[in-house]
Amino acid sequence: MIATLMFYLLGAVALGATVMAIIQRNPVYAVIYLVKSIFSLALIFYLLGAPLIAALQVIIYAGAIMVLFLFVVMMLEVTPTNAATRTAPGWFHWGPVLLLALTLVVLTLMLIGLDPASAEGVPRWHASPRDFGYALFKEYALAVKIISFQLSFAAVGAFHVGTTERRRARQEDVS
Amino acid sequence: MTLESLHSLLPQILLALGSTAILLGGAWVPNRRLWLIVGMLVAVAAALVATFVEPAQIDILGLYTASAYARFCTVFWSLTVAATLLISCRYADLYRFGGGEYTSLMLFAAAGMSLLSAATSFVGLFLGLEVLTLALYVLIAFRHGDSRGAEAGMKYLVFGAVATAFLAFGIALIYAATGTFNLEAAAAGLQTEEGLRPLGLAGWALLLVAIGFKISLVPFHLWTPDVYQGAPAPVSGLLATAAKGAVLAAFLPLLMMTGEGIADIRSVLWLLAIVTMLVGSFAALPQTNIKRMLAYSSVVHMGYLLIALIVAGDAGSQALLFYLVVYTLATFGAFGIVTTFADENGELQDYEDLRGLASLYPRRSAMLSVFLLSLTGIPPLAGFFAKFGLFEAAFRGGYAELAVIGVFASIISVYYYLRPIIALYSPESAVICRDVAARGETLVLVGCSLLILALGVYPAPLLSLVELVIP
Amino acid sequence: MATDFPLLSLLLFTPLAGALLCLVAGTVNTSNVRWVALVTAGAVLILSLVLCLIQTPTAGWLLYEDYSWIEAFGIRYTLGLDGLSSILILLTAFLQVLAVLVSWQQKRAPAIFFALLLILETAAIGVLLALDMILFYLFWELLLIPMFFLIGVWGYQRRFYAAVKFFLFTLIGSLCLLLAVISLYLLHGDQTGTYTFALEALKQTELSATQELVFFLCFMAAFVVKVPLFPFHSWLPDAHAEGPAAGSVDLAGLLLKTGVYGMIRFAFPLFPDAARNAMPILALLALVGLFYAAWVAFQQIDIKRIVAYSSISHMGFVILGLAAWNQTAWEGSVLLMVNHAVTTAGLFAVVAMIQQRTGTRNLDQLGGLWKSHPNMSAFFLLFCMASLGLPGLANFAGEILILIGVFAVKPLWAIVAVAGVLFSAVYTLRLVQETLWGNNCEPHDKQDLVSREWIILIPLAVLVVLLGCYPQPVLDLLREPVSSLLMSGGLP
Amino acid sequence: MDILLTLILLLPLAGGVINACFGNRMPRPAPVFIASGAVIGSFLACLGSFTVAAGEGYRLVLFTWLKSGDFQADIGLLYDPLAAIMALMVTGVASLIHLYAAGYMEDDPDQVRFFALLNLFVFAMLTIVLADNLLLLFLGWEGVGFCSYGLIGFWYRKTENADAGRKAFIVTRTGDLFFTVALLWLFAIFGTVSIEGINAGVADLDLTTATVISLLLLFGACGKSAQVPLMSWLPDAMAGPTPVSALIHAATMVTAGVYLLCRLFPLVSLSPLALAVIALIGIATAFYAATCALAQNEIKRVLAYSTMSQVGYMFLAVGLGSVSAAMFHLLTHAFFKALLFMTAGCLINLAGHENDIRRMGGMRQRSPLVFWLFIAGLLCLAGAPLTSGFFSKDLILATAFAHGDPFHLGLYGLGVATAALTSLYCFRLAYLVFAGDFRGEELPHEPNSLMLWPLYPLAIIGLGAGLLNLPHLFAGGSWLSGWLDRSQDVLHLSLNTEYLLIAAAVAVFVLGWLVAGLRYRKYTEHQPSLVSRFLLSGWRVDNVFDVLLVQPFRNIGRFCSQGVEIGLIEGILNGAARGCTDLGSRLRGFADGKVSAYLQGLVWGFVLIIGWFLLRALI
Amino acid sequence: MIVPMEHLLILATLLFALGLGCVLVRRNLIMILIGVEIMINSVGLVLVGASAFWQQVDGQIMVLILMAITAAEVAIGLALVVYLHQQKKSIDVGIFDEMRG
Repeated sequence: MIATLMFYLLGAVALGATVMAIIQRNPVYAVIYLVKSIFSLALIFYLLGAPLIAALQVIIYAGAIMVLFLFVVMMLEVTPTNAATRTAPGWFHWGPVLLLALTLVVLTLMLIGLDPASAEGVPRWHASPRDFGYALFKEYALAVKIISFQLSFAAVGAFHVGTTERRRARQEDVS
Repeated sequence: MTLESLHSLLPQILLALGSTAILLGGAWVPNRRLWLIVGMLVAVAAALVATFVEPAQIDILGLYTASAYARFCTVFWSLTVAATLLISCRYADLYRFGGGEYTSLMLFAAAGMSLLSAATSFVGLFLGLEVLTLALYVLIAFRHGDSRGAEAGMKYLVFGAVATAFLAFGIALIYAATGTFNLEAAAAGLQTEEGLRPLGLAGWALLLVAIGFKISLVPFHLWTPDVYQGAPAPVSGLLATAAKGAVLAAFLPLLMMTGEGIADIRSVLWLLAIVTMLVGSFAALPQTNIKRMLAYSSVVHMGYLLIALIVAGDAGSQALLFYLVVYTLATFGAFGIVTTFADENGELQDYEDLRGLASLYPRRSAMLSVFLLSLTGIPPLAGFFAKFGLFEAAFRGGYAELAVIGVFASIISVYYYLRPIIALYSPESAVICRDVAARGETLVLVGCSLLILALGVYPAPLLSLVELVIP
Repeated sequence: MATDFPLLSLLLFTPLAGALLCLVAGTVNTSNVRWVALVTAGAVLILSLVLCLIQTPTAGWLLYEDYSWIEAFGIRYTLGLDGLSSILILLTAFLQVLAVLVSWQQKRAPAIFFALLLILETAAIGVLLALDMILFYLFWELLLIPMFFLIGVWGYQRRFYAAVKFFLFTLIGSLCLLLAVISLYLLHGDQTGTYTFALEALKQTELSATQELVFFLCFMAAFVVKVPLFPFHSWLPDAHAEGPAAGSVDLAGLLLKTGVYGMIRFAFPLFPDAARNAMPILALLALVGLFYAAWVAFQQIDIKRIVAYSSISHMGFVILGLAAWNQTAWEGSVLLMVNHAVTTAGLFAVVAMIQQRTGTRNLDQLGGLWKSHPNMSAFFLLFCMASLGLPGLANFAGEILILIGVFAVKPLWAIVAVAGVLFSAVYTLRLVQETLWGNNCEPHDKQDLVSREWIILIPLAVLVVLLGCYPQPVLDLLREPVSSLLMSGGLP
Repeated sequence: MDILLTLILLLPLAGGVINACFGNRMPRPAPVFIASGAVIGSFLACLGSFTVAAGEGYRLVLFTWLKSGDFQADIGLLYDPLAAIMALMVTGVASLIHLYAAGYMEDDPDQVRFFALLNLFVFAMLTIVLADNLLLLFLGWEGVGFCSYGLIGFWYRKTENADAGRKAFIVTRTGDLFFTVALLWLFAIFGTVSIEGINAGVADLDLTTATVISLLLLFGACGKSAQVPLMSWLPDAMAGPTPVSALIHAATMVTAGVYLLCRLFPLVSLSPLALAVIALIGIATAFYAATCALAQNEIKRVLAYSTMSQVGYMFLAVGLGSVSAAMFHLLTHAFFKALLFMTAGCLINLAGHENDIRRMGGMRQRSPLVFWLFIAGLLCLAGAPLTSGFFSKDLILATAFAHGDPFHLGLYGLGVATAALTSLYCFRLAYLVFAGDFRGEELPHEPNSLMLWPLYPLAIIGLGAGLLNLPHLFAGGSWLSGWLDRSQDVLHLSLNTEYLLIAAAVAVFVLGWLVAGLRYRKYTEHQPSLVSRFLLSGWRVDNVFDVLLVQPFRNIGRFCSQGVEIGLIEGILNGAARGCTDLGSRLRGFADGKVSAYLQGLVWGFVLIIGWFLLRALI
Repeated sequence: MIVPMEHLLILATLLFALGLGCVLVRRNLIMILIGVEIMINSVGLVLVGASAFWQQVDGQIMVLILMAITAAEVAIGLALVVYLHQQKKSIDVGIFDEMRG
């Protein structure tokens, strides 16, 4: 029952955070809101019997992808520069953030105290890391290989696209 | 993951490893020509392997298949990529492409395409498609400092990302509805009259949006002309041919099935085919840029191919594969001609720039005419038998209305295909001195046009080959 | 005559080989190309002449070839030659020699130009020989490409418009044909189990009345546009006016004929009942076209357009003959077709010469050419007179046979058509009047005919007179084929 | 004999073709020799074979021209008495005219073309005469039309001449339409176009058909013979050189219509109604043309109208059922009218190439010889007693009178009135040309001897041709009627009646002379009255035709080319094309380069698919 | 299952729609990419839910694959953003309309 309640709460948090992310003019805020949404989704994953995915969600999405976004946003300085947004944000801005953050923290703490195996209403089935790893490297080994290629080529592509003219010219001189 | 499965995936592995090797080699030896040629050889080798090495097992880990059909696709996409590499030699020199990167991305795309059309599961499909798309993101914007290329890359990226999201959501919904990623099982699961069926259908709708984007069906086609125009001509050629063909080929086995679920999908495809053929034809009419025109033309041809896809069965798939090959030859050739006309000032795209080129370059102009007329479907070029087979299949399958609309679209197509031809052959010449075509380019183009002519006169070999491989 | 030697294929592919040779020769020396073309065209002429001469007027195929081609679709390579096709092939070959000669001075890309002319010849011969529907369709469409380029590349100011119009019109018709052929093929296959495109087999297909009508209309769509019958003629004046001289000669001499040939060889025998029912409509259109084209021709000021409209008018006559559906009228129709081809070819040839000398085709700027170019003008007058149906010259023989045949069936049609003859006199005489007579033109080139032009015009003139005074050899050749075609269509 | 017969046709044809093809390459007099030689040769051949024609005649088939199904038309000759006498006349007159033309056209640079056409004309005319079937006859029929076209517009540098030629061609062709329809109909009925075959089979023909066919033939004949209502081309045709007027528009071609009707007389005579119409048209034309001739100012136009009028008499004769009368008048008329025209040519030369009789006068002083020749012709035309014209015209009028019923008596009355008018305009012409002093300014241009001496035989024959069919009253044996095997045409009237008729004829002749003498002996310049302007313009027939036919034709033509062709057909095509491109541009507008718009397209597509699924689920 | 599948799907669909809305409405290229991330997150939710529903591990593996692919895509995408920004000094997609028609 608690888990079910938590699901709806977390869903509401995720939706709220997402809405906030979307309506932000400043991408930095948007990214932060999105991280919040990702956290709540990770919790839902956990509730649905996917602890590993929940962890990876936090690590990869929040930890890698969103940071990358933040990095680019900062680098390009695309934050709006008009006076209205530069002034210190008031309660109107901070309120939702805090509220959502607070809810998340509470829910996380609750989850930590909850044993999924024994809690009422939580399914007995959940993917243990062993099952997961077994399937991943046995059945889906090929997919893993392909993904590895994919990631390396993404790196190459990003490198190629991001190379500046100056560096390219230097390369040309060499060839 | 066993040795057998690796053995069965030898062509793809060859492509992927070759691509990696060239990437690494390219960093050390910055010789552009060398790597392009090596890349081409790798692609050809993959094609040869796919042709002659019998796979140890047909089903590969439930993700891919090594059936005759899949191997045929592998051969064909590999050869297309090989031709693209060959035709890019001069072009890459002209715009100082990084030889290693370009080649490796091309080969990687080839691997993606071959995986895509060999997929038997949504996971495999998704992976193949993403491999292909990722390579294309970079390839489209490959020309540095070219604002159009960048814009094209951006448009493709945004669309591609959204389409990926749609695809993934669709796959997820179908999985939710059927509990399997296996293509056939998923489609079969749809047929049962369950509460989850609407879910599956919604998934298919999302999936179709993604496919519609990939093969640019109306109304998901809007990116096509912009991207083709901005991308380097050889890449546009690849985009218009193999990249689309691979997606279509991946869905052919699915459509071969019968049943209510598939019937629903068929009916959507029916609608999309009609809209695509008509809108594409009309939108192509006012174009004055050959790459944009070819883009719309590819839209229309995808509409034609949908007819074959809908008909499915033996007749439909035979027609589809034949059409695909012929269409690929002609469209690739046309983009190839555009490639050969590129110089330091950029590519020749506007009809105004094409004016009177025939007097300077009679052979290339003649070949472009052959390609465009084949696309129109005029005998004795291969395009005629392709369309003939298509319409015949449509009639056989009871889709006469599609055939009639197809005929209508090809009548309209006459106008936009003939315009560049007439521009080429107009007496007053645009006073631009273009480079002579490189040997590689000539080889590919002559090969394409000879094949088109030969298949136009005697299509029997290809027809029997296609008959052999259809799933 | 049963020989194993593929004589028909030889006939068919000689021009194609010549075309390739032209392209090859063109890379070496462009001035040799025309000789290659001439020799090829001449060889085809001789070959077709021999084919005409060796045959006795009997029923059935004189020569027949049949090979497997595309098994997957049941398409075969079937050729057959009878009197009807041999006459038209001879005509084609003859006109093609003239077309080469007419464009002797071609400066722009002569290699391609002559190659296209020869490809056109192959296509035309193919259309006249093919007995497999798809083979026929193949050649039928192949006619378009060379013609399109001849108009679109070597034409005058509005050539793109004209070429595309030509292409679109004919393509729309042909695609209807293709659709009908495919569905007929499937229908026949479903009925008998053998999927084939062979004409003789398809004739056996059982069709309901509606099916037959739809198929017939689709077939006719292709043929009627090519003929062209009013109101589907709009492409012809433009194509003629904007096309080069050789293009016009071929258009009038080859292309228009294929339409009528298609009707009598394919459309009528395949769907006899529908055809018979449609005859009054066909006749009505033919008659309207006959007058309408004459009226429009009367208002034109471009010589080529006048001749083009006169073609429409005459082809209306031909169609009227077909609509009568009897031996005399059909023989007359084919004869008129041949005669019209010769006459119109002559007219276009002279018009080209006039344009070359005066730099204009505008009637307002022409006049009094007899003074400066009496010989050329004499030929022009001769062809004009033949065109207006002066007895003793070519067109009359065909027209009178048609009239006789038609009168036997529907006297009213014949009477109305007779009036059309007067109309043709009106515009033709206006044409003659404003080019040859009067006094208001100063051509910049005073040279009367040069020897090449003599060579072009003399055979035409001789033929015009010969076909007018002694058309019997042609009629003899036509008798059996026409009567067997009529039989298969069911004589009334 | 076959060879001789063939030569009759072949010689002029060969002469024409040789001149047409090689004439310009030969030295100067050669074409003239060839042309004249050919015609004279043909004449001799006619003479030589004349006897063969007696009785049933002689048939000769050279080769089959057209054979298809049941239809067959040969190149075949039917040399019967009618044809023989006609051929003899044609070749004879043509020979003389060729000789005359040799002089007349001596200095013309385009001589060769002239003689080629003239020879071809003779060939075509002989084809009409000799053809054994209607189709071949039609060949000649159209052939003379073409040659006449070429010869009227011979001096093509003047547009009016060419226009006149065109008008002649088109108007006669209008008549030919009816002829063609008659031909088709006859074939449909009889299964043959052979003249003998048709004439042999007419007995079974029902009356209505016979009437309609006869009327069709009549209209065909009207066109060629310039009868009402297709007559307006003949006066304009005088634009051609004078020998042409003499040969084509006086002696031969215009009489072809009469000849045709005579040739098919068994058919025509079946229907009384048709005969009556023929007679009516004949007399109407005769009267109409005579009135017009009264007011003409150009010498050749006067003669042209007189020709029309005389041919009208011939039609009247056919309408009365008397072939021999028609042929008799045809022959005599051919001689004296040829004479008149050729002399007129001399006069024009003498007047310094002046056509207008108001600017002539006193020509007698310039050349008495020409004066006498011209008067000889005029006397024949006016029907002076004992001249050939007197006999032939009298025969026609007497035949009319002999019928006795009121209709025919009316015809007779009109005929006599016309004769009076004929006499009047003849002498008006004579007085205006010869009396008084020369009113023009130009110096005379002497005709050379070659132009003069063919006139003598013509004058003699013209005056004496009455002997051919001299009625028994004058101790003649009506040879022509006998030769044509038309004994029923010989009149057997009481002597009193005959004298009365002759007296009437003489009276009107004298009356005409007197009036003319009173009115025109002294030339006075005066404004033409309204009536004379009306007559001068030929009763304004040209205007009527212009309003009734030419303008509507042009207007329909304009409607077709501007309205239908450009407006409707092109309009529809262009509209469709524009519709397509507009649609294309609109669709193109969706691709406005903005990614967000593209994405919206994607979403709409998604909505479409979902909607489609829902639709299918609901239905 | 802790909740009915339907509720889970509704949540996912709402998230997906929000992401799509973001993609459609925002003109900032980065925001568009963020929108795509939202959409992909919702996909993860469905997959995990379905995985639980069918009691299979495949769905979760698919989520992992999805993450990796997304990471790759984002890497390229952001590189392209940087590249575009270098060229036009802006990442507003509205100004990239050089090619149209």
